[in-house]
Amino acid sequence: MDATSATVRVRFFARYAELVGRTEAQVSVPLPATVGDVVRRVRAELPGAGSLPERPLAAVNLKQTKLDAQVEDGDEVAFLPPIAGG
Amino acid sequence: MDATSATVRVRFFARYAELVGRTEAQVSVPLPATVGDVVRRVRAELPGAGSLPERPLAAVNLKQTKLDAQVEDGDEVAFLPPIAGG
Amino acid sequence: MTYLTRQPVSIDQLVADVSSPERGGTCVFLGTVRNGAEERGVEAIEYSAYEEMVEVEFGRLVADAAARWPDARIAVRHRLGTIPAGEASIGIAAAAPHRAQAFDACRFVIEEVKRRIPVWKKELRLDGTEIWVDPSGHPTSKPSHV
Amino acid sequence: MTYLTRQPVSIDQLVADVSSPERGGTCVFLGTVRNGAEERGVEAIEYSAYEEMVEVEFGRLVADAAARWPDARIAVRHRLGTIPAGEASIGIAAAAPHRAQAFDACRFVIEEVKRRIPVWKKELRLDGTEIWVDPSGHPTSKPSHV
Repeated sequence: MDATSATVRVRFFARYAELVGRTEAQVSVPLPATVGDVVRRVRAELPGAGSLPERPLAAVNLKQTKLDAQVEDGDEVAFLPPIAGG
Repeated sequence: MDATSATVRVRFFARYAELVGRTEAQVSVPLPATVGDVVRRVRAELPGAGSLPERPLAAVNLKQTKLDAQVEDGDEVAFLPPIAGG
Repeated sequence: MTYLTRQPVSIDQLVADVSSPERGGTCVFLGTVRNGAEERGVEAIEYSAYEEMVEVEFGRLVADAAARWPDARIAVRHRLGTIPAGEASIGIAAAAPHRAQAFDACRFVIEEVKRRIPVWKKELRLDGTEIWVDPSGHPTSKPSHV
Repeated sequence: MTYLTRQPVSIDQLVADVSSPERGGTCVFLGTVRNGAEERGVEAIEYSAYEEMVEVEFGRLVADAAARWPDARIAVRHRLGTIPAGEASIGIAAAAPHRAQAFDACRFVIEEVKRRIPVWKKELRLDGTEIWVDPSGHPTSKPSHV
């Protein structure tokens, strides 16, 4: 990894974790990068991740964000299925 | 008491019971009679009752009623201070 | 069912009275004796009632709520006697399949209680005075002479 | 404070967390696992969460409520794990000087939970199937393959 790329920790929950068959992964993306770039990388790279939505609900560092938000090296990017709490 | 008059049980609560110095009384009114007639009789007859309102909230036989409702012999007529429950 | 008690109001009992697996939302309201900045020294409130009428009027009120929210189940208990500041004078539980019904039915019951259940309260203050509370929530100017 | 638990939700604890003599109205909401006519055989629901995010998001949510109702105090607990039908998955208590604030704050919290707290549920049915619940309240067609 060099200064022009970011390595992010990716997390999957609930049905998405079942689809991908794992709860987390690491991916690298060239900088500057958005959450959407991470999503595309994940869907292309990880087995089973092609069945994830193209525009999932996402959080970066424990906060919901839009897909055009920037990511930095070391960020945690989470793919959130439709929220069903309460 | 004859068939042309009604004897009703009158009940006082909370501040009204304090004003009148009792929690119940009996009064007779000539028939036909309304709750308002009972109120007037009570205010005129019972010591301390003159300080009750002329148009109190009233109930007949456990149900709130207007002052022009009819009363019958044997009814229970209650003088209710402004309700403050809950 | 009796709607009046002289014991502390049990939330657990109220919730148990309305709970069932068909009803996914339960709303509880507790009204407690307040002693805040507005009250200045309320130690307790003495609650009294036209008890026979309270029982039948609560029956009518719960029936009215059942007519508006047929899938809801409602339990309510009003405490009488001397209730110290901070303790509950009334507890209401409404359970329904969906939460909006539970909230609305619970709110309806407390609003109707304030309007039609014949209960009265007298504030017992730290300075020894006793004041009847009028429905606007403010004490009457006339001190009690019990 | 931690907002998550794997134990049954204690209403008494939530109420104790928000009670005070200044706050005369307390509204509690309990969301319970439902098994009614619409559900057809839900034995339990398995709740999972993005736990670290739930904790910070609940903190933000409670702060948002405190900004809107400065005199209210709010407590909330969400249960995770396998919760049998009829038991509570979430409990919220809101106490305030006046009842309207308590009702409104409590309602606000549950509506916001549904919108922004990352929790998911899978129905465990009597027939052995397991179905993820989507936010509209209806199960997805795809059975789980855990």
